[in-house]
Amino acid sequence: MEQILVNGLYLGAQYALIALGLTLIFSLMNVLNFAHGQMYVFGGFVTYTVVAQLGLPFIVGLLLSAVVLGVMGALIEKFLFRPVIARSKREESTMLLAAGIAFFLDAVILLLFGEKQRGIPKIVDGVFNWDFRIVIPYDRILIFVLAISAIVAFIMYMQYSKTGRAMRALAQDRVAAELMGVDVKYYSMIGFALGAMLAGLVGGLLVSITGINLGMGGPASIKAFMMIMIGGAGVISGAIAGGFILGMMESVGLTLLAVYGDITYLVIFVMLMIFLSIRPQGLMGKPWG
Amino acid sequence: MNTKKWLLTLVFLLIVLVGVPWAINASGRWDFYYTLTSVALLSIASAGVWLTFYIGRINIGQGAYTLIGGYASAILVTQLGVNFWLTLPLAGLACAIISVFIGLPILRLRGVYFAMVTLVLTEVARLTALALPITNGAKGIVSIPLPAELSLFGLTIIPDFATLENPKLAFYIAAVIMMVLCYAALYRIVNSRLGHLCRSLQQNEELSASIGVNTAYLRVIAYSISSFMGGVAGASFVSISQSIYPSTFQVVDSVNFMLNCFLGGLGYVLGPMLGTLMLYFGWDLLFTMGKYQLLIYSSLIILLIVLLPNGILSLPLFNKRGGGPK
Amino acid sequence: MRRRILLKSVAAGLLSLGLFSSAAMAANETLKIGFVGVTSGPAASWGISNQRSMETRAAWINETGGFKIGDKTYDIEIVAFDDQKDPKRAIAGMEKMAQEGIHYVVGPNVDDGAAAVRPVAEQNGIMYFPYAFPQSLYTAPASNAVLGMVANYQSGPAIYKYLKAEKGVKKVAFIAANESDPLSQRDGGVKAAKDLGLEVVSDSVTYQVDTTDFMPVLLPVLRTRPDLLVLSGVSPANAPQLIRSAREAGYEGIISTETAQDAQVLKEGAGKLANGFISVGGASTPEMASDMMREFVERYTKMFGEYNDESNTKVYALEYILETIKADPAGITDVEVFKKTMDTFEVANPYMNGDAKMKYVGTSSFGQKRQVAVPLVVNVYEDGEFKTLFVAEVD
Amino acid sequence: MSTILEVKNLTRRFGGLVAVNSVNFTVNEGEILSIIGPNGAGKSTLFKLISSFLKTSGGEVIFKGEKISNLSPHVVARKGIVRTFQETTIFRSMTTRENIIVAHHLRAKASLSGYFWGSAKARRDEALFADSADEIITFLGMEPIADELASNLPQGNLRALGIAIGLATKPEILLLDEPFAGMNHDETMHMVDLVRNVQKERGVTIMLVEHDMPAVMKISDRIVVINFGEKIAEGTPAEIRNNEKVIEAYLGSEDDAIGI
Repeated sequence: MEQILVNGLYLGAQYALIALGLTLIFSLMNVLNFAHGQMYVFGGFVTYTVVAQLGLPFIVGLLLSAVVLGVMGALIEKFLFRPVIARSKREESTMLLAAGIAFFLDAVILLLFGEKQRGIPKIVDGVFNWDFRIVIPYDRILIFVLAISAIVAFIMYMQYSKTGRAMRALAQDRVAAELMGVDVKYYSMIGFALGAMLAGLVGGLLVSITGINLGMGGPASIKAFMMIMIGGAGVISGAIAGGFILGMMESVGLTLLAVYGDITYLVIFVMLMIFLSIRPQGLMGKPWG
Repeated sequence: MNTKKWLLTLVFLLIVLVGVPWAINASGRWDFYYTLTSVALLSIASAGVWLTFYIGRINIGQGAYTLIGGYASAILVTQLGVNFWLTLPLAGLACAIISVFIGLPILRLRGVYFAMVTLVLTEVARLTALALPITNGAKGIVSIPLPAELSLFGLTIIPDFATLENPKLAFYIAAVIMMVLCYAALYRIVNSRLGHLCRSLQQNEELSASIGVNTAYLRVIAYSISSFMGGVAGASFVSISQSIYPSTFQVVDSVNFMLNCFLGGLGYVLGPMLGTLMLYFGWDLLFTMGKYQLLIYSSLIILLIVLLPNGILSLPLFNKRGGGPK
Repeated sequence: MRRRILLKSVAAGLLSLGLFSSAAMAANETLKIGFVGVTSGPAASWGISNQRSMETRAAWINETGGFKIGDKTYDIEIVAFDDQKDPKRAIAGMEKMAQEGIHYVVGPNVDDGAAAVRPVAEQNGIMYFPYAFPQSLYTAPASNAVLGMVANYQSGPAIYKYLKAEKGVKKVAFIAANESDPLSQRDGGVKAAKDLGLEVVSDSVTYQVDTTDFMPVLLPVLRTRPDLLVLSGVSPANAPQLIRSAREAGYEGIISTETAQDAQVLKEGAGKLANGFISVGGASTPEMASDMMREFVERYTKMFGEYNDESNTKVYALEYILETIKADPAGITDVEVFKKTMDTFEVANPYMNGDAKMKYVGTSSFGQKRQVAVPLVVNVYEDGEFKTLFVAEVD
Repeated sequence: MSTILEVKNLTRRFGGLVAVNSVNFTVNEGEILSIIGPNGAGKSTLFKLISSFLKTSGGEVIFKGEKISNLSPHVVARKGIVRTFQETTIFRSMTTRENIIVAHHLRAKASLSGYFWGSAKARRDEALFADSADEIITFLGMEPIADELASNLPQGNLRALGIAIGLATKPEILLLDEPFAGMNHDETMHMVDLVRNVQKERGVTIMLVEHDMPAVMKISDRIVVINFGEKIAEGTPAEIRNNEKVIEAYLGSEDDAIGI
């Protein structure tokens, strides 16, 4: 049982970090970023290149992933999303743009980094083993701690910095924020960059544990969508909760339902659909986003 | 419809039923038959997605219904020996009925919430197909016979495809006819009072209810029509590939159906048809680009959406006569 | 509806563009061989290693003056189509091949695609070499598909038998992704293990291919304390993660799979933890590789930057196609001749040391010769490279 | 004059908060009844309860002797109680005429499939709706904007369009939610005339929620005053003007932009 909880927590931390970036972008611009998973994969490959190919320390790779993705996010917002949002009649049109960007990143990743699964050497060797009740490798503990610190840092930033406050105002009510003198364009761009940066950071963190390959992007986006749906779209606490809940659901579900074999995920997904039908706004969301 | 529209429809029919086969014959590009058949069938499924857009719902779950339709037809043909042509409406009907049960709870959701639930729905359909015995699980259903003869009172209406010299052409003709019927129905829906009602849902559900529209009922109706189209398209595909697997239609397909609608234009009945043609045919034509295929393809999509965020049909070229969306 | 007319003229324009864009200039005549498979998305690795080994070999042949069939010499051109692992696209790809006048195609890489292209291939007289295992593809009345590798229901029993005899394995557990190919392979593996009298302690656990943490997936399996953990149909992307998680969770038994893997990927993804991992490979282990195989690896590496060990099994299909046509040049356009040649075809295997032969097999599995005889080389991973564990033949 | 609508002990709680607390009053056929009260008094909630957009926590609404509370909104509309909205809610991407035509839904005789196939009934419906829409457009003087997209209309026209949509349903009771909000004096007076016309010439009973006191005093036959979810007064405009409780309620509230 302890093992299941530990697994759930570890999974939850990485999920929550992915969901945070997605929900930030959604809350600021009402854009469902289909390319989020690809950004995460891109971040992973940046860290891989820095660490495995250039032989630099892990932390350098991690920072570089964050920076590269941050810049990429800012550019994507400024040159692609902004003009489209300004001119489209229905805001869902951004979904096509996001999907196009996802395809594009897939192609770029394939050409730049190749088709193979990649990974970097273990950062820390060894396994923590408490009498076989809890077995967890040290590197996972490290990644878990890093992920939690990133989440805490993000919350602090949103709560106490000027930029963070402006972005929260923007997320609450775009029009009101504009009237209050918040530079909507500027903070949308910063927000998108921050969201992309988080995606890059997760990619960098996870490349040391699970490795990375070009196919992980699409499914990662879909999983992240599910998390923010569980928690409530556009709500930061919701994304964190959603991440941990999905992590726990998988951990517990996989253990309990293992005997039923092939239907484990079917059950998880059906439960999710039923949950959302009963509580459409998720755990903490505002109704109708 | 006025005379001019009838005439244009006639011209369109002549082009797709006579002109295209002639052009293919003349150029020798026989492979385009399959490509165009696919476009026709996929645009039927996309038309369904478009209809759900029309009532204000983003539907990323059409892949589930194409899969269900495909399996329904495959099971009826292989296990009960039903004529394929009869399984087409039956597959559509099966999807429509299932969609009522799924739609009743989930159609209460809006915006991205509905979109996400439908996205999960596609995966649920795939996993269900993997788990059920009747779908033959992971091994799929293979060696499905070609469409058999359909006759009424001894009169052959559709010949047995297995005896045809060129089943490609036959599939093409069948697909195009289905597509035309589907879009005729869609056109009729949009340009009758039904279309007004759907648009009233899209624009303001509360007001719609307060003027007495049974919004829940109308939503379910629209959704089941949409699913019917998905089912028919899925069943037709299976008759071409003569096999179906849980992965025959997946999340990617659901997303593509949605993208087809966006690309063509959400405000135009023919939007999904044009979108499907561009996206599917585009990929096919770019096949000579080798490893840069996906790069060029995605760049073109991005370029298109940045230049024409309201779809290709929003080009002034297509709207000379003014009059807004038709 | 005027827009349709415009549309058609645009389409017609594009059409004519497509017509003129594929002209190759060469002194020799060109023989086109097709490839339809997945070279983008999650499973890209399968198709890309496939396509690249074909391209490497083709470039090599062309560089050395071409391939002689009958009294003519041909340059080999590989025409590749990315089906995105979508059976609908695979059909389109096969149509493209027919359009290009191609009669021999390698691929598709997965079950659903291979089943979907069958009608097109048969209508257009195309022989195709899928990497998919469903027996219905190769058993009469189907006759145009040739299995391009060793099937899991052939390699599985061999591996289990070996491990049972040599390592005293008694209890086996299976784990598979919840997709068609892996699940079918799992079912085949379970049957084979039971036939051998092994105890199957777990065969119901599945995972999503996008899983990022395999700990929760593996725990229920490991709790059954198997001596052998079989990763059925595991993709190269998932294999290192599964191995690593299993080892870190304290599992000490043997881990094996019946699919081909890449040593570099295992090294990066699991490091030392992958030592002892058993997989099926081709003929590039140092003990077996001929000079030609070594040169192939060298050329591949030079052309694409990095070799992929998955190509060890994928180098064969093109070689088989060309050699079989050579045996009866009429086969170049007539697949019926090709099929007849297959029954008696036999030449030396250039990629392996010793007296291994290239010939068609499969009579016992399919009732007809519809499989290439590649050596069943079972490898074990040891510190960054594969070592040959044993070699078997499939009949 | 007979009673057309009766509100009995109507109550609605949101969590611990009681938004409407055991409110009783009746509406007579053909009158204009205004509901007033300080901000947050529960007026809009009351409207939503009557039109069934909210479920009640207690009490009931009786229309012509039949209980209608807690039915679906469209069923209530079908019975003849139609609500326009506080926000200027209309179908934004339709023209004025299309808005009005759609709103005829309650009078549709043909079935959905009838509309699809263009049955005789459907064609009769469509012709009828078009005529009726023209009539309403003339009645409200909206000819110049008949074919304008609603999203391009100025505020004042949108309110009129809201009423036009209401009229198209041929309601017995029309609930108007703040019909004068955000209008200047001239516009308000024009609107008052318009609403009066609707009542007189079409015989529609009208209930309205409004802040603009001069307009309310001018237009209403009777007034119900709500404060903190409870009814504190009921009577003719003259009676309300002199009611101690009412004056107290309004003076005690922050929002004193009232014209008593």
